[in-house]
This record gives sequence, C-alpha cells and structure tokens, in this order.
Amino acid sequence: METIQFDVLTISGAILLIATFGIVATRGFMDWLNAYRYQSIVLSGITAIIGYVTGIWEIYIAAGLTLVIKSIIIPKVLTYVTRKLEIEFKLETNPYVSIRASVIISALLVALSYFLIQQIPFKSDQIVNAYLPVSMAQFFIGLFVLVNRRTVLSQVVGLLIIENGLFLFAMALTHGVSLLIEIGIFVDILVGILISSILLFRISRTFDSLDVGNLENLRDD
Amino acid sequence: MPSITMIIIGLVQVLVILGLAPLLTGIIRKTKARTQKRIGASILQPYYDLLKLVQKDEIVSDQTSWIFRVCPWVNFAAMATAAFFIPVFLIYTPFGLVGDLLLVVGLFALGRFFTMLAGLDVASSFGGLGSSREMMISALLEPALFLSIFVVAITYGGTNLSTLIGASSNASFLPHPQIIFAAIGLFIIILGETGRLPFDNPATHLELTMVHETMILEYSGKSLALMEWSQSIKQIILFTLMVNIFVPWGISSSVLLQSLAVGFLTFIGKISLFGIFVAFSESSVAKWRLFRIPDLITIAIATSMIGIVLCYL
Amino acid sequence: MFSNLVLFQISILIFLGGALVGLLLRNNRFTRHAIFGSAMLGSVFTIMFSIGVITGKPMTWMIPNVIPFFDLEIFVDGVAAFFLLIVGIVSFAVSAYSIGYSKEYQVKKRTMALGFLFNVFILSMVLVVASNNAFFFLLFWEVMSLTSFFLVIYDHDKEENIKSGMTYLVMTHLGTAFIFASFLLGYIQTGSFSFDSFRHGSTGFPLLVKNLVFIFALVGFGTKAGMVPLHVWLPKAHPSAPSNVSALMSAVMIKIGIYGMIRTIFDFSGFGTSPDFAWWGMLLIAFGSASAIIGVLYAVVERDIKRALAFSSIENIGIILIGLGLSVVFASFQLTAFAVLALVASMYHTINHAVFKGLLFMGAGSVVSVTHTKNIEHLGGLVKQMPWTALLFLIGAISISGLPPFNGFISEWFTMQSLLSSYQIPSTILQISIAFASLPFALTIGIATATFVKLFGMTFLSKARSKYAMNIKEVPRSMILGMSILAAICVLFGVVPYLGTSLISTAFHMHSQPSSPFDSMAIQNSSGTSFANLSMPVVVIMLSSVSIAIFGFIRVLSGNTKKTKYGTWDCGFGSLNERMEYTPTSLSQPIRAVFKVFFRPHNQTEKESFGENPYLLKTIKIETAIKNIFEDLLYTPIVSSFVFFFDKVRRLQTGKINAYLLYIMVTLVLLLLFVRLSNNA
Amino acid sequence: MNALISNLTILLLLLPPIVGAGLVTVIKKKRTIGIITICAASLILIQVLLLVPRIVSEKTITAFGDTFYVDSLSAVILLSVSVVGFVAALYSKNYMGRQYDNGTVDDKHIVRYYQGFNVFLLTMLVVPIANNLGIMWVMVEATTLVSVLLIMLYFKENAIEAAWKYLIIATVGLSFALIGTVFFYYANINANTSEDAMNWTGMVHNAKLFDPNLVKIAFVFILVGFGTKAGLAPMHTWLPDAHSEAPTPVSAVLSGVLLNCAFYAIIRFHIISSISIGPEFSNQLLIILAVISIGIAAASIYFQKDMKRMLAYSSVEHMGLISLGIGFGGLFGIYGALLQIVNHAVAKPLMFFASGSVSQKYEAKAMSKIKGIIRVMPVTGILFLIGGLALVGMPPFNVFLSEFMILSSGFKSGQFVATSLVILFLVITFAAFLRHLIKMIFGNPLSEMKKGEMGKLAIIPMAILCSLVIIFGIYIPTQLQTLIHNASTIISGGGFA
Repeated sequence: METIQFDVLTISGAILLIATFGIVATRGFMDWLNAYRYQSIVLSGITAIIGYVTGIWEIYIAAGLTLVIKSIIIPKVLTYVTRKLEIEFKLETNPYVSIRASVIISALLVALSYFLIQQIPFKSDQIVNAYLPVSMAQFFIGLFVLVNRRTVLSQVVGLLIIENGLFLFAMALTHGVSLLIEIGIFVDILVGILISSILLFRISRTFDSLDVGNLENLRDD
Repeated sequence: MPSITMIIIGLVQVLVILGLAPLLTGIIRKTKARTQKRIGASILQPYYDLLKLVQKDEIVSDQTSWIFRVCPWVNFAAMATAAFFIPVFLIYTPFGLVGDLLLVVGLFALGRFFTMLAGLDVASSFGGLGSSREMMISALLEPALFLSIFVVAITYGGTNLSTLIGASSNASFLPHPQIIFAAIGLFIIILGETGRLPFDNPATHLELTMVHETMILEYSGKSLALMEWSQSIKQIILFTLMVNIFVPWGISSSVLLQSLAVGFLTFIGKISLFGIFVAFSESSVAKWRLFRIPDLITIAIATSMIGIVLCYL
Repeated sequence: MFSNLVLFQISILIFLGGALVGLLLRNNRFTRHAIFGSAMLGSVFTIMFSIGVITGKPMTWMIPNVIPFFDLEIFVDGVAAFFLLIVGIVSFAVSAYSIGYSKEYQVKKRTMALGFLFNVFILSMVLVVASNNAFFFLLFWEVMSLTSFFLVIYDHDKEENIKSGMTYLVMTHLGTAFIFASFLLGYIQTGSFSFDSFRHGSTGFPLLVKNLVFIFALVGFGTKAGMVPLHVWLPKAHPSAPSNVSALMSAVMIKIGIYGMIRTIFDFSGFGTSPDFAWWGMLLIAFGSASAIIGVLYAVVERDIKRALAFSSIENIGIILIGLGLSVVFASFQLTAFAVLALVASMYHTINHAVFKGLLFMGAGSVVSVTHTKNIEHLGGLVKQMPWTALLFLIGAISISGLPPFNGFISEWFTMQSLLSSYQIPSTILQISIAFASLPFALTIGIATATFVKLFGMTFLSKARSKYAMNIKEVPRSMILGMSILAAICVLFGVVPYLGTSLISTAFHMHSQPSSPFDSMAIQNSSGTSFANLSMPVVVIMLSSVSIAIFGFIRVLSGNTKKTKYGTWDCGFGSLNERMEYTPTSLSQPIRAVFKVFFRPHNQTEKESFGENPYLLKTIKIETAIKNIFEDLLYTPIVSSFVFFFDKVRRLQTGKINAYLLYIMVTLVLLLLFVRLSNNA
Repeated sequence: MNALISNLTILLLLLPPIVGAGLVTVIKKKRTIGIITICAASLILIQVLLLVPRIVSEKTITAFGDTFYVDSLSAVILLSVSVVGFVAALYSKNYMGRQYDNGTVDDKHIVRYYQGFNVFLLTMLVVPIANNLGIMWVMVEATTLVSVLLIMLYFKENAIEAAWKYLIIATVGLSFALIGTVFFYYANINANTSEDAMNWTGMVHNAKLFDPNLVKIAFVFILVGFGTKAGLAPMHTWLPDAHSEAPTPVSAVLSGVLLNCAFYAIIRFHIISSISIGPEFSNQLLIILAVISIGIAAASIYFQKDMKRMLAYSSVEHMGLISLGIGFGGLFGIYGALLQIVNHAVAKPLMFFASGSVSQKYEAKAMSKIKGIIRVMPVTGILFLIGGLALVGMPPFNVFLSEFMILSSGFKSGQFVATSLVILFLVITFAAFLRHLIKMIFGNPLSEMKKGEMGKLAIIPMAILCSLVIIFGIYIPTQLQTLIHNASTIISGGGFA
C-alpha cells in the first residue's frame, strides 16, 4: 500500500513538472495558456490525491476551487484581456536565454530544489517528501521564466507558475491551513491577476506593445 | 638682582656695541678698498656720514604713511635693545636674565619687518622689489639661523647668551666637532643677514642687485642715519656673536679691571680681524644671482643639520 | 555672588534668548543690537564662570535621562574652562564687532537668520566644551558644525560659497565619524558613554585600543582643527563666511578641535608615562610640522586676504600641534618639567592664535566691508583712509609673525625652547627627528613674517591699485571696539606673559612659572645653569627707554631740521602711478620660485608685438596659477575612485524588470545555498 | 466584559477607514470626500493615541478570540501608520486639489484616489494587529494591490511602468514570504499540533521545539520575501520607481509606513527564529542585507537626478539601518531600530510633502531645475531643509539619536567591519544627499518665480511632522519610551543581557 501511494505521488509530481516544462519550452501565448491549464488540472488532481491521502474533506473543496479558478477563470480572463492584441505581441520572440538553454536551466533548477530541500526532516511524511521539491522547483522555474522572458504576458504566466507552486507547497505542507486563510490567499491571487490584467491592457494601449523593453524609462543611469 | 657694577658694565658693553658699530663698517669698507687697489675713505668715515645725515633736512615722500616715519626708530630701538643681551668683552651680561639669543633674533626680525613695510610704503617699484627679495631671503635664513642656534644651544647648554658664551669659553675645541659645522652655517647666515656679498652688495645702487638699499632708498636725513646705524649695529652684534661663541679666546671671565681691559682689547682685535676677513672673502666672490641664494642658504642649513646629527651621535 | 553653575546657566539662557530674538523680532536696528548685544552679554557670563572655574573648583551639572539612556552631563574643569575662556573672549569681541558689521545684512534684510545662527553657534561651542558625555558632545559638536555650515553659506547667492560650504560640511562630518569611532571604542571598553567612565576606565584599555582611540581622535579632531592633509575645507569655508563668522571659526572653532585632542589624549585614551606612547607625540609633531609649513606656503602666495588668513590658521594649528606633540613625547619619557613647558607653549599659542586671528579676520572683514573685494591685488593705501583698522591690523600682523614684544613671540619662544629641550629625551632617533622638525617650524616662522608683510603692506600701504580702494571711510566705532579688545589682549599677553602662563598653569594644574609678572621665564639645565631666560616687561622697558634715549640723542645732535614732502623718486620718468607698484603676486614671486617643487606653478604668457620685431611688445599678458597638490594628488583620486565604483553600483538599477527579478532570484538562491552549505560543514 | 471592550476597541479602530471608503464611494463630491478621509484618519489617530497608554499598562490586548493581538511592537507600527495616515490625508486635500486644478486628474480619479487611500490605511492597520500570520501575509499582499492601484492612478506612462514593476516584484517577493510563513507553520505543526498553529502567539510558545534547519530555510524565504516589500537591497528595485511615480501623499505613506509594515513582519519572524535557533543566524542575514542596502543607497543617491527617487533611496538606506539595528541586537540596537522606525516615519513624509509642494511649484522633479527654494517658498524651504538634515542624521533632529544607538550597538556587538562600512556609507550618503538638497534649497532660482507657498493645508501637515522631528530630537515622551522599551524586550525575547 505504502509503496503504491508513493509511486502515485512521485508520478503526479513528475507530471506537474512536465507541464511546467511545457510552459518553459513554448513561445506562443496560447501554447502557454494551454500548458498552464494542463498544469492546473494536474495540480487540482494532486490536491485531490492529498485530500484522499490525508482524508481531510476541505482539501477537496480546494481542489475544486483550483480546477475552477485556475484552469477556467484565469485562462478566460487572460484570453479576454488579450483578445484585441495583435498576434506578434503574444509571441515571445526574444528571450534572454534560448528555449533550449531554458529547458536545461530549468532542469538544473529542479536539481537545485532537491538539493536544497534534502536536509529538512519530513518525519516520513510522504506527501511532503514528494511534493515539496516539486513545488520548490515550480518557484524557481517560475522565477526563471520571469527573469528570462521579455513580454509582459509571459511574465504574468511566470507569476502564475509561482502561484501554482505556492498552492502545491501550501497544500503539501499544511494540508489546508484553514479555509479562511486559504480563501484569503485565493482572493489575493485573483485580485493580483486581475490587476495585472488591467495593467497589461493599459500597457498595450499606452505603449502599443507588450515588450517589457518599453518599461525601462525609470532607471538610474 | 645683579649689582650696580654689573649693570654698569652691562651698559658699557651696550655702548661699546653702539659706538663701535660704524667703526666696523669703516674697517670693512677700508679693507675692501685696499683689496681693490683703492686708498678708500677713512675708517671713521661712517661716523662723519652719520653726523652729517643727522643734521640735514629730510624729504619725505607724499605717498608714505606713519609706518614709513616710524620705521627707523623701531629699527634702531630693536637693534639697540638686542645689544643689551650680547656679552662683548665679559662672558656674561646682567641682562642675560631678561632675554636670550632667540629674543635677539626676534628683535632683528622686528626691525626687518618694519623695513620691509617701509619699502612697500613708498609706492615705488624699487621699494617693492627690495621687500620682495628680502622676504625670500629672510624667510629662508630664519630656519638656517635657528638650526645653527640649535647646535650651539644644545652643545653649550642654553640660548641664554651668558650661559652659552660662558660654556664656550670653558670648553676645549675638539670635543665638539659639531661646532665647526655650526660656525660654517652661521658664517653664511651672517653674510646674508648683514647684506654682504654674495647675497647683497651694500655698495651698489643698481636695481638688479640691491636688496637692502632699495628698501631704504627713500630715506634721507636723520631717518637714513638711523637706518644705516641700526644696520651696522646688527652687523656688529652678529660679528660679536660669531667671534665670542666660536673664538672665545681672551674674553674676560671676571669683573677685574685688568681682565676686562684685556677682554676689551682682544675683542677689538678679534672683531677687526673678522671684519677684515669678511671684507676679503667678499672681495673674492661676485654677487650671486638672486635665485642661487637659496642654494647658499641650503648649504648653511645642511651644515647645521650635520652639526645636529653630530651633537647626538 | 553667583555660583559658577548659575553663571553658566545664565549664559546659556542669554545665548538662547539672542537666538530667539533673531527668530522672532523684526529686522531693524534694534534687533541687530539686541542679537549681538545678547551674544556679548552671554560671552561676558561665559568669561566670568570660566575664570571662576579656573580659579576655583570644577563645575558639574547633570540632568538625567534627557533622552532615553543619555544623561546631559556638564563638567567644566580647568582645561575646559580655559577653552571656554577663549570662546568667551573672542566671542565678546566679535559680537561687539558684529553690531557694526551686520549693518550690511540688515539692509539686505537678512540679519535675523544671521543672529539666530550666530548665537546658536557660540552656544554650541560652549556646550561642546562643557559636555561630559559622548552623546551630547557629538550632538553639540554636530550642531556646531551645522550652524557654522549655514553661516558659511550665508551668502548663498554665490555658487562658490555653497560649494565651499559643502566641502566643509562633508569633511567635518567625516571627522565626526572618526570622533564617534574613537568614543565608541571607549564605550565598548567601559560600557558607558559618560566621559567620567572613559576617564576612569581608560588606563585599563588594551594598548591596541589606546592607540586606536588616539588615531581616531587625531583624525577626527584634526579635521576640525584643519590639520594637513585634512585641511582642505578650511581655506574654502573661512573666506566664504561673513567675516565675523570667519573670525569665530578661525579663532575659536578650530580650537575646539584642539580641545578635543587634548581631552582625548590626556583623559580618555589611557595615555601613560611610558615610551610606548612617544610615537603619538612624534605623529603629532609630524602632522604639526606639515600643517605649519604647508599652511604658510599657501598663505604667502595667496591673493585673497581671507584665504591667506585661513591658510595661516592651518599654519598656526601646526605650531600648536608641534607643542602638543612635544608635550606628549616629554610626558611619555616622564620629563614632566619639559612636558609642562611644551604644553604651556601649545596652549599659549592656542589662546594667542585665537586672539590675533580673531583680530586679523575682523580687520580683513572691515577692509572687505568697505572695499567689497577680498583680492588684495585691488587694494592698497588704506592706511590713510582707515587708520584705526590699519593700526589694529598691524598689531595683529606683528603678533602673528611672532615678533617681540607682542604675544605671538612668547608662544613661539616657548615652542622653540621646547624643541631645544628635546635633547633631554633619551632616544637618539627621537632627538634627531625633533631637531629636524624644527627646520620646518623655523621656516614657517620666517615665511609667516613674509606673509604678513605682504598682507599688511599690500592692503594698507602704498597707493590704491584700483577704484575699490578709493573713496572709502573708516568702519563704525563698534567694529573698531571689537578689534581693539583683541588687539589690547595681543599687547597684554606679549608684554606680560605672566598673565598667560599663570592662566594656563592654573587651568591645567601645573607648576606655575614665573611667579610674578616681572620674574623672568627661566628654563634650567639639568646642571642647574640657566638654559634660557626671558622677561618681557623688562624688554619692553628697554625698548621704550632706548627709543626715548635715541630720540633725545638724535634731537640734540641734529638741532633744528625740517621735513619736506615730495613725491617718491620716479627716476625722472614722470609721476609714478599705481601700475608701477609692486603687486602681491610679484611680491611673493621669489618665494613661489624657490618652492616651485611644491607649488608647481604654471605660467602662461601671451604676447602681442608690433610687427615683426619680437622685442617691441604691444601687450603682454601673463597668467600664473599654482597647483593644489592636496586636491590633485590626494582627494581627487580618492573621490573619483569612489565615484567610479558608485557608477557601477547605481547601474544595478537598469530599468529592466528581468534584471530586478534576477537579483531576487540570485539573493534567494545564494542565501539558501549558504544555509544548506553551512549546515553541512 | 474585558473581552468585549477589547473587541470594541479593535472594531472601532478598523471602522473609520471602512466607513470612509464607503462614504467616498457614495458621496463622490470632490471637497467632501477629502474631508471625510481626513476625519477617518484623525479618528484612527485619536484611537491609536488612546490605545498606546493601554498597551503600556496592559502590555497586550487580544480581541475576537485570538484573531487580533496587539502588543507594544504592534503599537509602535500602529502609531506610525496612524500619524502618517493622518498627515497624508491632510496633505492629500491640498495636493489633489492642485492636481485637479492644473488638470492632471479628474473627478473620477479623485474618488478612486480616496477610496484607495482609505482601503490602503485599513490594510496597513490590520497588518500589525493580526495575530494570525497568514492573515498578516494576506494583508501585506493586499497593501501591494491597493497601492498598485494608487500608483497607476493617472495611467501615465511612467506610472504604469512603475506599477507594473512594483506589482510583479512585490508579488514574487511576497509569494516567497508566504512560503516562509508556511514553513514556519509546518515547523509548528510538526512540533506540536495545536489549533492556533498559524498564530503568532502559538508560534512563539512552541518556537523552541522547531526544527532548526527548517527555521533557517524558512527565515531566508521570509527575509527575501518581506524584504522585497520592505525595500531591502538588492530586492529594493521597485521602490524608487513606485515612490517617485505615486502621488506625493501616497509616496509618503508608502515610504513612511508601508515599508515599516513589511519590516514588522520580518521582525515577527525574526523573533520566532531567535527563540528557536538563537539570534545569530537571523542577525547575520539582517546585517548582510542591511549593509548592502545602505551601500547601494549611498551610491544611488550620489548620482540621483530626480528628487523623489532620491528620497526613495534614502528610504532604502533607512530600512537598511533599521535592519542593521535589529541585526546588531542588544538594547541599543533594537531600541535604536524601533526608534528609527518612528523617526523615519516622521521625517520621510515631511520630505515627500515638501518635495511634492516644490515640484508643484517648479513644475519639475529633476533636481537640476530646482534652485533657490528658500527664496521662492521660504517656509517650505526651511521645512524641507530640516527634514533633510534629520534624514541624514544631523542633530538636534530625531534620527541622530536612533542612528547613534544603532551604530553604538554595532561596535558593542563586535561587528566592526559592518559598522565601519556602514559609517563610511552614511558619510557618503550624507554628503551626496545634502549636496543635492543644499543646491536645491539655496542659491537663486533659475528663472524669475513668484514668491509664494502652496497654501496652508500643505504647510500644516509638514509643520506637524517638522515639530515632531525637532521634539523627538531632544525629548521623547515617557509613554513612547516605555512603549519602545517594551517592544524591544519583545524582540530580544525578554530582557537584555
């Protein structure tokens, strides 16, 4: 029983990572969005697994929320906001590091997460054992996407990856803190995405482009 | 308190200096004339000059201020006061308790300060020229002088001239090799201070060469007399110091009349000889270019520094 | 009548009152009088209580917990009182002077802030000296710097002044940082910021700490005092300030730096009578000599009268430091008598410099206020139009040149005697080095005389060289009064050195010598013979009697002669005009030429000739400038290397959000790795 | 009964901004909403001022069960929030009025501004009193969102850019903060599963049992996360942009208290970590980031051309100093740091207000275009000068004392290298900052300008702050002293060696 569970956990973690790699490896906005949707579905599945393993019913609610918000609402909002944008705005044409190299770096980041987490005692908590490094890798990859990509849209996506990692992390470690806080966090994220969408919209209107290269007026040299 | 006799002897020493000052100038001039195959004026000529100048009317420049008029008096007072502290034929003076060698140097500087101001006061380029050169020379002579005083003072134990000359007259010559260096240094300094060649030619009126003369160019009558006199007092004071410190032979160490007389005579002899020596050495060199003078002073400084090192080693 | 403490409190209240008057009342004649009148009154009380402390007991006062953890501790002992006396005397004279001087500012409607800052400035100096707690010392110290800074930039119409002010403020702040460090070392060792605990605990400091305390204090207080090479602010700030403030800054404020040094060295640094500490003294002598010679070299070639005075302040600080250093050296070899001699020399020069530099700056201020130029190239002939200022300035000039019979001579005599006494030190190396240090010292005195011949001569004598110096009037009586007070002290402290020596020896609790005004100041050899003697009153009697005698003598000899006025001899070329005079630059040209290694002068000549012949010149224009080697070789490289580095750092803010996120990522990863790896080890 | 009073206290404290925001939304009249906001802010201020004595005597207040927890540390932050909130509301009236007059904003903007302002105040009020660290995080994140909206109020290019950077960086940073928070929570449930595992009170109680490795990693995340929000270098990059582009009153609040709120969170976790693994670890990290912050601020201020950016960097410097004080520890360090929080909260808004008035008058933010303020607007000039002098740590103004204490504690704790570096940086900052300031304040204006201030309502808030700057420089009220002392005791984990 134990081993099977462990396998499930590991495999689901791996799938999540693959989904994340999918975001790293693609250029077009719709491709990311799909990858993100896919990632969110996996995430909600993982949440459900956690709920199953721990037997806490609230986690199922969280899984449901994730499914609804992350794989439906957020992609919808982003599509809605960007529907008027020309297609070339949505294409990441010129990242700092090439796609191929990005994938390699992402792999390194995954290794780094495993390395960093190694020493934390888990009291043989398999959920934590399995998902903590994965979520950590999510943060780093998300951050890397933010650092690497040059369009405003892909930065939003980077942010979303981090949020997903965060969610997984919180779930894995805490099995749901308390509903109130959980909802608070959700609302915060949602509002954050909304505001960034407004900003996105404004940026495209003001600068006629979504390249962050336009956002370099404020500097000290 | 020193006794009345001592004070009288002290005052006599002062009068000797004041009185003999023009004579020394006369001797030097006479010697120089002779070396130049001239007969030269009498050695008493400076006295006649002074007397004549005193009795003449004065012409004062309308540009000048009270500084110009006050200068000769300040100068003379400073030099004459300096004379109080110099042991001439006795190894000490009762006024030694009042002032020392550094005060003498200070009084000289006071005189020079006013002379330089007087040179500027007349508003001619001559005066400024003299003051300018004097500023440089005196500024450089000051450290040289202080360093040689340093050697002498720590060798003989004091800047108090009575102590100093007392110690030097007791000392044998050899144990103090540094004294030779101090003597060389001081000699150069004396040439500079008294405006002798190669620093300055007291007998010329050519703007390329003069230093001291330009500053007193506008003086006439008794002011000029005072300036000349105080200059020769300064000269004799320095010569006296030189001979009494480095060649203290014959100087009287007691107040006995006999030894005083001997001291007085040897003093006259020494100072005349030294004057002649200076005159000879002056005849054998030419006036140096103004900007080579620092080199000469540097030599004085260097010798004094060697003297200092020798003092301590 | 009143206890010292009450007098102290009254003086503080009066200064505060003066400051408030400056803030609250209207800009008119009465306010001007009230502001500076209260400064005068406050100074009187300061003088009264400091004399009370010197002759009586030290004064203490404490208000606990004014600010959390810090008590306002006031402690005035003889040393502090001595410096307070200097503050009081000079402030009194300068305040009197300011009544007349600030008229110009009243017209420009700016007396108010001047009055406020002026009073606060004096007050802060009083409180710095009086405070007995590191926190409050630094607090008042910074207030002092700040108020003086505002006074420096008081004429902020000129960009120049603001620049000088900034240099000053930054330098003095840097100095404060060092003072702070010095006090912090004491705090670490004793766990308290009270000077009392420093005083008691300092002997137990480790040697390294003692040395560091000394070094930090030297740098910190040296900056304020204008010690080379930390002096760069001084020749900028002092000329920029209104002249009454320059007088206060140069005469008093830089002395507070000396006070700090003395306090730290003898009280807080655990200085002991052991040869371990001799190098402190040697360092002081080295810096002192450098300051003296470098200060005076810049002074002598300077054309701006106030800058020249400022450089001369650096010189005099050098002389004070030489004395102080000698005292430290002697003390460390337990040559107490000589240590006392050197300390008297140093302190005598401190008070002297305060007096004559105050006088000279006020004199310069008078000149500037009537001629509206600081450049002596444009001046000349003022002695006829402002005879009083000229006379008083002359007294100052004679004093500062170290000529008998005024006060400068006395302190320089003491310093020279201390230098000569170095032969008593039982270390050949030190003996020889100190002897060599006397070379720059003596050179300094020589050049200082030249400097003041130039300053006085070019400003007051001969003919006016430009219209600035024509048709001017003597300054108002209050200004003359202010200067006269200090001039009188110059004379008094020169003629009766007993006043000074007894003041210093009482204040510092040292053996008093001489014991009466007419007694000669004597220095004994170890064998008991007299090394040196000086009795100024008698010298003055001699000088005056000789003058009278010779006057009579000449009078008798000359009979009846007359004086005729006539133009200066012009070599028969027609009347002399001001263009034929010597100018300040040409006057100091020989010295500039001799020290060209130092000045690095560069001359530029432009000639325009008639036709082909190069010898027939129509016009010739010569420009000459000297290099400021400290700024060029020391400060500029340091500042520019900092700037270079900063330029790199600020480029971190590239404007690229990707870069910003990268910083976060890198920081996070580095910190995590740090945790991870430090745990493995 | 007691609990009821406590509940009521907290409720009343949080009510004014909520009601204010509501009224603003309903009324929408330009004049009235300004006054409503001022009323709300002043009600908050009065309540906080009444609360302080209670905290001093009762030490802690809890309300609504365990949801709210106010101790001396919270009270210090609350105090700064309420004071700055009040003066900013006062200043807003004048500032926004003038912006309206010269056509920069319209009615809609003003309504949005005041809504945002009220909500912003509310979130910052909740941060220090939330017992649940999760809620604290939520509220800090909420401050980000509200302030982003306030910054991009006019949709100008630069404002949008600043808002974007702020949003992204702060969100990323705060997600790390959340990771840290959750780690602490995990440590707590691993140590002792209890109901209030996310609560500060519970964590402090169990902190000794936490796993050290976990705490270390968690604190790193907290430090980087909340450090981003608090403006510690090198995560400070959003700060100069946001501060310079926001409307002046918002800049003042951002700089004066928002940073404090974020730093407050760091302090809370620092306490837990200190109890758990000893203070050395977190101290070390705090000192490192502090030195970097102060150094970068020094360099950036030196080259700065824009007035408000310069002030923003000065905030980075001051956050560095606060962090330094906490890191050095000891009574002097911690007390100094808390005092620095208060002092900075007083001095920085003063500077922002003054610079706001100045840039409105000169119609420029570039320092090269501003000269002779003291001639053009003498009162503002003097206030600006005093604020600047206070900020660089000149006595007799308030920051001097706190900096003095912080640096003293640095030597005392044996951190010679860090302290010496910081002293060097501070001297450089001093020089650089004052160089800019003096050039602006003194001299003659570049062009002929009409002499005149920006109106009484602009002067009054500055005058209030300025008098606080001067008063705190020479006298600190006993109540405040006790409060800060108690807060320091909390931070040091009770008592000082």
